Amino acid sequence: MTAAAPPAPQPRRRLSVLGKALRNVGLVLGAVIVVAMIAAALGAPWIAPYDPDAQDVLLVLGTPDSVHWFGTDAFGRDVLSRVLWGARVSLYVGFVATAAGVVIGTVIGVISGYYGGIVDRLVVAATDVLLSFPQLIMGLLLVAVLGASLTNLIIAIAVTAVPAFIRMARGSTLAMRERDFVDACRSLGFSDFRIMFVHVLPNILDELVVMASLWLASAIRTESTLAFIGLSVPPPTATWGGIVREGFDNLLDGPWLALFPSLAILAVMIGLNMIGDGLRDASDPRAPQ
Amino acid sequence: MLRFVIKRLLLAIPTLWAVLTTVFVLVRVVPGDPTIIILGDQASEASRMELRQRLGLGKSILSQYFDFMGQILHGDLGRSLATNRPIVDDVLAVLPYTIELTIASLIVGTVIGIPLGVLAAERRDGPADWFARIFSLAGVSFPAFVSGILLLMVFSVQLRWFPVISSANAADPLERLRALVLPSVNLGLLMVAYVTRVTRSGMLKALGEDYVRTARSKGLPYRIVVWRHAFRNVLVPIVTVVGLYLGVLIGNAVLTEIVFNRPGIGKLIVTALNQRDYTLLQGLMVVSAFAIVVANILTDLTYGLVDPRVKTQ
Amino acid sequence: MKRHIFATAAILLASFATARAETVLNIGMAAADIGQIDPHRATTTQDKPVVSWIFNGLVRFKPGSASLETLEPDLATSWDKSADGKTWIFHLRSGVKFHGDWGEMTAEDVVYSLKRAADGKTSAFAPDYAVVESIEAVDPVTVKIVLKKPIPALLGLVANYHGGNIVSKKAAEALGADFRTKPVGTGPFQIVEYKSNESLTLISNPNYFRGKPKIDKIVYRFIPADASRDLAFSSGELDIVYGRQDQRWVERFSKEPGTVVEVVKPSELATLYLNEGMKPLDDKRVRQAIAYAIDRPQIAGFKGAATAVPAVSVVPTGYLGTDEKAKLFPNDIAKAKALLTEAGYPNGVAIKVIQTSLPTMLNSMQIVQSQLKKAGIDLQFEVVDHQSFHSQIRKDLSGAVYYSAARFPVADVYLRQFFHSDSIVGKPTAVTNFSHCAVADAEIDAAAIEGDAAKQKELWKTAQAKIIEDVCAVPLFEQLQVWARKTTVDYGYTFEGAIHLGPVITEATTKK
Amino acid sequence: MTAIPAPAATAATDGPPLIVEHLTTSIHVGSDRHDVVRDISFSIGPRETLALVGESGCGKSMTALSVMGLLPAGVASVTAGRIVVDGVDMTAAAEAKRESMRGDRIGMIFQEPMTSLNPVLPIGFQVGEALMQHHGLTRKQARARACELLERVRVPAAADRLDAYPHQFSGGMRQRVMIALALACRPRVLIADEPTTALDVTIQAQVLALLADLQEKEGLAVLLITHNLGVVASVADRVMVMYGGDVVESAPVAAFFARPTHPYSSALLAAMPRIEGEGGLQPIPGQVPTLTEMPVGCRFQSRCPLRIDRCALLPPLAAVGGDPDHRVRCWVRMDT
Repeated sequence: MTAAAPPAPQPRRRLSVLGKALRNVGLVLGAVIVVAMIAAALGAPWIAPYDPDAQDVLLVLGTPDSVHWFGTDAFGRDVLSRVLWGARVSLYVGFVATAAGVVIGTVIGVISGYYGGIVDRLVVAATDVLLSFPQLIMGLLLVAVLGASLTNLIIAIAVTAVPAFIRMARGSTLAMRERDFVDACRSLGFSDFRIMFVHVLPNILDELVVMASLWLASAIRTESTLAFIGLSVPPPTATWGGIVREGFDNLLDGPWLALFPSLAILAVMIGLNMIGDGLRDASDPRAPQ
Repeated sequence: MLRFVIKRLLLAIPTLWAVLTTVFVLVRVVPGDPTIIILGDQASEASRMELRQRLGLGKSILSQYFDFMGQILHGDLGRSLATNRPIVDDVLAVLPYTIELTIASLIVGTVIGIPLGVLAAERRDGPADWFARIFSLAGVSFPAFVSGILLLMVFSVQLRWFPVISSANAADPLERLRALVLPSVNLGLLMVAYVTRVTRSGMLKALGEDYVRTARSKGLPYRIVVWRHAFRNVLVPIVTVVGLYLGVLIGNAVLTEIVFNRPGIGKLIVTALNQRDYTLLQGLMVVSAFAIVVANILTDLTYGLVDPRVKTQ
Repeated sequence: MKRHIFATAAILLASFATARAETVLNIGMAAADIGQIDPHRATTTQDKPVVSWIFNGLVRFKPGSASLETLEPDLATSWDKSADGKTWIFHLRSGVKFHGDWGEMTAEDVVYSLKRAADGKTSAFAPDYAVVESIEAVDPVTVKIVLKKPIPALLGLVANYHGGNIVSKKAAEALGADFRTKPVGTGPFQIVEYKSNESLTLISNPNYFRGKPKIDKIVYRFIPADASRDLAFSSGELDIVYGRQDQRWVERFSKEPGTVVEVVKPSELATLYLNEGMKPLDDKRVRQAIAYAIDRPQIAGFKGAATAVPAVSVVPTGYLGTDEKAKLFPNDIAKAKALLTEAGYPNGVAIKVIQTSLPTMLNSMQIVQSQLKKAGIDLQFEVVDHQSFHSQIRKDLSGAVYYSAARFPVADVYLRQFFHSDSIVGKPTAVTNFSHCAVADAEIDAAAIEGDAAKQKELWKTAQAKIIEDVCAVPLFEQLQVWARKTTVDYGYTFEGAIHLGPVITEATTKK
Repeated sequence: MTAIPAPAATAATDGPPLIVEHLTTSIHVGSDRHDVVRDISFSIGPRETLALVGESGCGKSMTALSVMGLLPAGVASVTAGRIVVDGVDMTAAAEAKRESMRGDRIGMIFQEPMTSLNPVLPIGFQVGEALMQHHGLTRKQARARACELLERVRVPAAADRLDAYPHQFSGGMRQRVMIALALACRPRVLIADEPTTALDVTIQAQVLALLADLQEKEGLAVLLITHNLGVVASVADRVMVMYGGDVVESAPVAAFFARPTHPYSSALLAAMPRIEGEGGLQPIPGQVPTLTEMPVGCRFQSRCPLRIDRCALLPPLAAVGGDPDHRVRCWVRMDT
């Protein structure tokens, strides 16, 4: 990796990355977890044993048993069903907000790092401003201004993610720009666009994936945090963050309420991190087989 | 070095200005005003209107903005709309709590995160690696208010080791330290995942470096090779993460502050926002943005300490 | 290093020694911060108990009660009323000292305080005093109040509640805006320190006219997170705690050893106000459908029988003038659906509701949402933070408003603020009439000046019936106040009611 | 000035400082085992230099790491044979014992002076570190000794540069520092893995001269690993050519250059640029097979112009030309 990688052998390298990836146990396991979660989310209408919004005054805060595996909440609603339905919203929020943050942040970061000059300085200044806000406070303010809805929540979380990705992508691009192969690409007459997104981007992709996985969990967590100190998706829509938040009110009477959605977040997090690590390992030529 | 610090502070002025302006605009776009807080919910519309005028909220946004900026330029953060107390007093009252919590959490985060990361790297793909990685993720997966209550239930109510109310005996230094333990663990856990992760990948890289082989060829015990030779080279990315986290912690401390009943900038910001105490909110944002700028400068200075290749003038 | 240890040990010993000498009462409150402790502005739950420790009125609610019938002498030792009921003379206790160096309480302070309470610029309760013609000091220990018309509950206006609290004229004038956080009264406790978002510390008033309190210090802590407040109480760091208005909370703490849970009046009435100015709620049949769709006992069931009861009328139970047997709509989904169909909405209606994110209110509204859904009425929440909620419902932006309140225990106040057309949101005189309700103006106004108690009651009853029939609002349930204390704490009275929404800490209160 | 450690010459044994017998080193992939070094034996006496030659991937670096005991844990290990350093059987010794030998009795210098020094530690410390470890010197003593060592490897103004960091040195200077570091404890054996490959030609000569000088003074046994036959010709006493983990030819240096016998050796020499260079370069056709594709028998057979059927059986390392010191592993070329 210390030697300059010429542009030509790129496709071959990526092929071998795929090959290695398939042999990586962690990566496969991670993918299984995440796919299972997504499947559960998509299949919620069929899998969920009860209507997630159906209240029952006789079942308030029921302990987990064979009928309600995850117990019931303060309104007598089935927690398992709510966690399943909540996966739809939470994973959606998590994925879309993170994806938006990653895409916007990376594009701006790569362009800024690649061209430098006035564009770069403006981007750096704007990033500094955004990063000078405590992240949570920024989210809180944005949701308060925009109103509490799914879309606005995604916007608020994405906005907090963008500067971090700008900084990372810009830093990596700056480092890549110094490498010989970018010069080589230029001398071959490749367009800037092609160099940036076909040659530079793949080289920072593994780092991006790992960071994105951490951000995704943080996005889901932010949703519950915002619900705790401010606003979130309006009820009765079930979200993991919302269930955790409601669980907090009843933590001493029914700890399972907060526990199960938290474990769901943990599972997604573990899955994504395994994928991230796996991809990184697979693209790391030094990694032992 | 002093010149470097001064230069950085001057460079931060436009950033602070932009932060302030953004806050100023955002809080005035949010519906609601402080009159309900001040007058109560039985007040008539007329008396609320009258109060709005008196607080200067009836003026045009632009003139409010210039008033505010003028005040800031004179180094005056103004008075709280809700309590009429000087904002500087409120800030100074909570700042020590915020600083001590931030530092303690950084210590917890690194003291847990770094050994976990090193262990994970040494035992790559072994059970220890898996444990370290999953354990570190638990910290980011559980919202701070849930983990905080769990800590309180076990260590404060069952074991009675630490107080539930952090700020109860603030005058006594030992008690204060005791009260700091759980909150800093709770907040520090948030950082563990990132520190572990950066340490692990840094160590994996470092352990494969030629200089580690050189160190081993000298016949140094493995511990020394790992900590003196490999780990020293991972300090730069760790410092980066820790520096970035200084800012994150200031904002995210609010949940910990609420659950553990600690005063702090984060909690004050949320209250100010909830009460629409515009002046207090603006003042606090100045303080927290400034704190982040200082944190960044500290980070850069630390680079110079941990890596001889970085020059700080 | 060694010297450090000694120094620390010395500090520890010193603090231990002082801790033993002092009786400190730690009270935990469910709020992020104090609202206002200026007694003429204090309206939130967290403010009122504190005000009751700092201030006195001319008369006072007997500690531990919430009923007007228990009013007893406080700063006034006796009073006379003229035959027409318009002129009242109060004879003041002499030698009563304000906190600190603010001197002796005189008739001048009483006049200043009541005028301050009657002024909209300085008071949240000015409308209550609209009936007052004049207040004057006859001599330093005598105050004369002349009314425009006789009212049955004048003593309530000079009680240690809301506007009736007596402040130091000198202090209020000298401190100006700072009086908000450093109020000066004559009560058993005085404020020494306020830490925003954290605590309020009060120490005993050694010159208190009923005797020096047995409690030396009160630390009133703001602990908004329910779970951490509960844990602080369980761990013994709090002596008294504001309880969750929740069945399970009461049950859990009742079982905890060394703990007494007290569920007390007054109750706050939770009501769903329906905005008659907005489609489709302008159609009375739709409003009736909503009333039929609501299952009051079920809501109270969710909240738990220990702390909540179904509402009886649009005015809370136990107030002077409440119709305890008002004819409310029964739960009848079929009828609700039929009414909707009749109104031209066979497929149901959707109503935009601005809703606060405050968990207790949001939770109650979720039950309502779920009940109405069964009748095809879709409450679409637009959840906003609490201040936005207050602002937007006062701008007439919400189709239905969930609001929970306790007021001065006379029907007039509740009826006037929530159902009189003067109070309709948007008007300069607006208070909290979110419904645009105007059907009972005549009765409310007539009752206010009616001298005959029986006739007055009848007028209030008619007003309530009209409001219910027009479905300006659907009363839901009444929520009692819940407090818990360690058995080591003895209030010095039986805690059955709390007009101040919390326990009054008096000179007789003790802690073992 | 400081306590200079006992010179290696007083060591316990009089035999060759380094003896390797039937060394086999394998890489483990899952349950599979692939030999990357197969049954090689040699010994090096004091002041003797043995050059291991071959293309990258031939096993020469693996041999060096095996001798040092620095094979990547869990990936590769010595599976057969014996390594004796200064009378101590390294393969039988516990890790602690091996650790105490490394850097003390046996030192190593690496190919990349740019990356082989720790960028965040001062030079003086890195050079003296082994002395603190093995001889219990204090930091101050080690520093003084490091200064002497740096002077010895002719780092100019050594005393002033003890606190400098590697990035403040040029490549040649760094390699001198590496030599000082490896020789700090006066070892009896030095392994030099491509010590000059990364350096400019003029610097190369200087460094080789320095090494030769130190070898003479210290009585070092040197195992030189290189693919540069020019270097071999100038400094080595004996040559071993490796291919695919096997030694294919072993000879005194003069004999080797006079009569390269194994077809692979001939090819290597043909591929070497010469000053007179009229013949042009003859690249070796084909590529070294990967571990999993190694042919049974002679491993060079897939690229060998002389391949015969018998090559499917592994030839022994047998004498050639009647010279017992010149041996070759080839059915075609060996004496019959």
